[in-house]
Amino acid sequence: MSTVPRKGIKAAEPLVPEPATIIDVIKEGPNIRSFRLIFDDPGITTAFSFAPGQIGLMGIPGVGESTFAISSPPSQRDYIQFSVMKTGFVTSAIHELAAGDAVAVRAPLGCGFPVDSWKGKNILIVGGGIGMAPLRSLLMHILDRRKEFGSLRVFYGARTPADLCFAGDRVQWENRDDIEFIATVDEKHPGWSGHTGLVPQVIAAQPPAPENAVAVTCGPPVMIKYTLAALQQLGFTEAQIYTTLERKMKCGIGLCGRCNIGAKYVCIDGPVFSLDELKNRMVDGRW
Amino acid sequence: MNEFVQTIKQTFKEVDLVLGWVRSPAAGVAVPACFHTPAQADDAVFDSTCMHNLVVHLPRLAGKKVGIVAKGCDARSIAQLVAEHAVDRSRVIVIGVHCPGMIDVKKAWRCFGFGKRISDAGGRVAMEGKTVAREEVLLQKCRGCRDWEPVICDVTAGGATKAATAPPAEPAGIRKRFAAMSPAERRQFWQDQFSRCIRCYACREACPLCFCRDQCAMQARDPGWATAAIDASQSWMAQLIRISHMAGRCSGCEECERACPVGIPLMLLLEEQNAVIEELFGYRAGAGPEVKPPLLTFNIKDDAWGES
Amino acid sequence: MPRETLKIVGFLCNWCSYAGADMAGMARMRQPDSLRIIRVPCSGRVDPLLVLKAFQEGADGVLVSGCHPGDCHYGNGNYFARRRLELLKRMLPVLGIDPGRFHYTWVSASEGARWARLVEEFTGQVERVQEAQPNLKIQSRIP
Amino acid sequence: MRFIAEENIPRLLGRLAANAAVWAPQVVKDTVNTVLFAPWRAGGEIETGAYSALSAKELVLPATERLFSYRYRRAGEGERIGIKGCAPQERVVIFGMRACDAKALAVLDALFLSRSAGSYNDPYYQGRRSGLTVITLACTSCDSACFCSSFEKGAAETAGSDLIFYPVSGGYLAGPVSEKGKELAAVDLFQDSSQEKPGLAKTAKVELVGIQQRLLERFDDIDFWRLATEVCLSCGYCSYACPACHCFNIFDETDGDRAGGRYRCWDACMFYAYTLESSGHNPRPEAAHRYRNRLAHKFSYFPLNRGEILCTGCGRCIRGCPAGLDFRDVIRAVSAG
Repeated sequence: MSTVPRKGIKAAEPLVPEPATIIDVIKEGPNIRSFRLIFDDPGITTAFSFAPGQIGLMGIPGVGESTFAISSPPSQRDYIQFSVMKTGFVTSAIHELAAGDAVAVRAPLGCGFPVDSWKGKNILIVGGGIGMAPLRSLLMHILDRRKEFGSLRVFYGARTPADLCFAGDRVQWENRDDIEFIATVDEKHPGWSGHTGLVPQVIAAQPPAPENAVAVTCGPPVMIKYTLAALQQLGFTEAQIYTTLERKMKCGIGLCGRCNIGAKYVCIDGPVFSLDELKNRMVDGRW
Repeated sequence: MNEFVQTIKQTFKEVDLVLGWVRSPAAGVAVPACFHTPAQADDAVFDSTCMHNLVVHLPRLAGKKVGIVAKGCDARSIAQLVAEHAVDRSRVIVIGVHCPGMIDVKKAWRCFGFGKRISDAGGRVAMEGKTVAREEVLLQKCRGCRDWEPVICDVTAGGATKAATAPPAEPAGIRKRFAAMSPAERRQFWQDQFSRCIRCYACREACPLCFCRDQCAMQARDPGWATAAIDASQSWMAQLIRISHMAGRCSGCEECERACPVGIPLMLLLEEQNAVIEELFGYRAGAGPEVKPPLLTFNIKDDAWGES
Repeated sequence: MPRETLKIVGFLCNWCSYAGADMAGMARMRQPDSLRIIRVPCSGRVDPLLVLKAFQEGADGVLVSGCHPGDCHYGNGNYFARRRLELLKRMLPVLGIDPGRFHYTWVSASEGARWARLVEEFTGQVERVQEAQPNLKIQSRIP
Repeated sequence: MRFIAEENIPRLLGRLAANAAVWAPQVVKDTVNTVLFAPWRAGGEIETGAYSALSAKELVLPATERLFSYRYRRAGEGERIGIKGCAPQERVVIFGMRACDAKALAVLDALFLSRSAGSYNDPYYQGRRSGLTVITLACTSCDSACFCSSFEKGAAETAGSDLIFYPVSGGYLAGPVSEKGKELAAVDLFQDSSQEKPGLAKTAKVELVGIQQRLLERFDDIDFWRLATEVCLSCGYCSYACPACHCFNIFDETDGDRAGGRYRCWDACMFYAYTLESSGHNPRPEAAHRYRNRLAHKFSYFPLNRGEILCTGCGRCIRGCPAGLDFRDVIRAVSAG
């Protein structure tokens, strides 16, 4: 996916991050928080441009850095947002941070969604849990340019209602009539009146047509596996399905070696891939 | 067909695979191999270049029934693993061999002349048209070997006679120099040694008792005993993790030192530790499959050391 | 090296030795201030690697103290500690660390005076070793 | 061609040492002929006959190096981070690299100094590489682990070298490859010579035609990889000894409470921890997965992405493998059947 130019990261010193400051922390769920930040150098915040789906490395010097999808849309010029699930060493330290705290960021990296090539098409977005982060950026970007696309349908699943992120945004999405937003949780839950069931089942119950459509999915590996199967069953071709992946990364610039899937590097060739490019290699999760 | 190959073939009645050696055409010496069928075992060899301790593969073959060709010292590693419940005795058939004493192949190659066929007969080792006394190129552990007879063994597959074992050597070379060093000199010695360490973890991976492997604390970020830096200070600390976890477990097979690509004399640390443990607790790791490792237990009468 | 700049790390068990040190402090007994105390639940918690890590990070001496044998709060933690620490003590010379830099002992909650004396003695001992071998730390050489 | 007498080598290196650090292969004290590249000092013995256990890639990719320093400073209520990058500017002359090792530098250049779109230039590598002068020693003999003849030019490879010394009676013929090399060979310790170049080593060959495709075809046959690598111990020696392997890890260290640096150090794809994610998921959980990636990276992915094979046939991974696993046997097995 070399459709999106890379801007913002220091070309001369790509491994050196820019100091930034957290301006807001939003608690999204039991172990997910969104961090809004601005660069300490105001010139960078102003010039910062990226495509939905691009990633960044946010870290705390002295602890380390990790890769996250940018979850704010390109039109958001006041800050950039990363949504972080607490899983390991670095993310646990990040979760301790509050507004006013300092971080260091290398972004944007990788290639985003080729949104321009989707003009006029029906868009299907399928997210699961924290996998909604890059899709939030994409969805809000599409909503910014809503007229350029056909129908827009979003499936968003999580284990429990509490695990569904972006509560504030969801209310807006659900209330718009130019988007069909379907949230689902795995099992019935007190106080939950929405859909229940796994994402692939919910898709199968309201099957989207593959004609003139693209499908984008991001979520836990097991959800992706069954969602891909469900989409292919409906007639979506490999070239019509996009996904955005996450691998362990260190450098983010295609040098350190660990994030490759075959000859493709998730950090520079991805994280957005069409299924076509991966030749289904991602399905067993081992490469 | 020789008796050794025949013995291996017979064990296939009971096992899924057999760990042994074949001769590498490129290296000219024996290299480890897995035999999955009796026919593959036709290539099996046993000679004085079978220095590898094949026991390293046992813990990762859990679930399979494995035959393993074991020298006396290798058998001690098996016994220790069994004592620690890391290997299920009932799924291992130990094919014991009587070891003639192994040649330190690196020494023999003298670093160039890789692949020169080494011949070993009549107490002389020949290579490169030169002949040396066997004792000169034996592995350190083979001098004064106490383990000619495998401590744990199901089938015997021949090998050398006991008379071939070389007598213990007076400490020579680096061991002699090290013994005479002051603490300050030793500190400098380890500074120099560990400044060469590249943290390839060949020491750990070649060690039959280091069965944590993938989860090893030497590489863990949390707890952070050592950072990832490839640097004398961190490498020193990382190696001490291994040495300390080897306390009362190391059977002295010397595989870590043999595997080390930059020639760090790790056995200086382990030999000393093993000696201290033998002195304090009268224990040699791998003495048998049913002993209690000394650091996993205690004795209220241990106070004879007069610590305070 | 002046005594004030010495860095000695003490691993003290919560139940006996820490209380003993506390007693010495409350009784205002004079002790060298080079000792940095780390309270641990039991001397059995003291992995020998903690001692080595302290040396790696630049400690000049390490002292470990627990309950007297037979008095362990947990029954037998110090018996395990005794085996490990004795082994460690005997391994230090091989590493090029003068064994005088390390001491393990047992101090009860009522032995405040003994604790003060012990710290004084150990500090003096580390001081003497330090003069003979000032350069203990393995040096880092990252470019 | 220029000629330099054997006895003038120390003089040459001595002169070079005035303006640069000089590195040469040397026997490590207290070892059984372990040879490593190391800083050379006047009077130091140089070992040109033996094979070094490690390549000299640390001159361009140090085992550990600082990427930047950071310091937190107080700013109003909170803290701000100050970051200072590093720019290595060393001048090093290396004597006694072999053609395979020098070629590996050219291969690494294709990655770290890439100008192609979508690639990043590595300033640390560049800083070190531009200050490096390579005096290569041509091989007139080889051992059975060498396999550089499997590649186009074999022992006659000149890529990556600045000046190549060909051993002849009494000294070396010197063939400059680059401008740096020409300048070097112009000094008065050399004289013109019409001597013939010696015959160069012809090593064992491993067939590489079609390997790029075969690797992809073999990719999903994990049982094949399990069998081919069953004696592999999954240590990092082959990667660390390899002149072309370049993968790295990044980690932070604190000097004090609020200052420190970010570093990178060698890492090896044979380690379990290399791809282990914090969730516990590991895309390459077995040695077989990792070995497959290592081989495919060298002979398929890197050639596809960067146009160079990530192997130059130095044979270190064969000579030093603690498990006696011959890399070439695995390549042959991939190609076969």
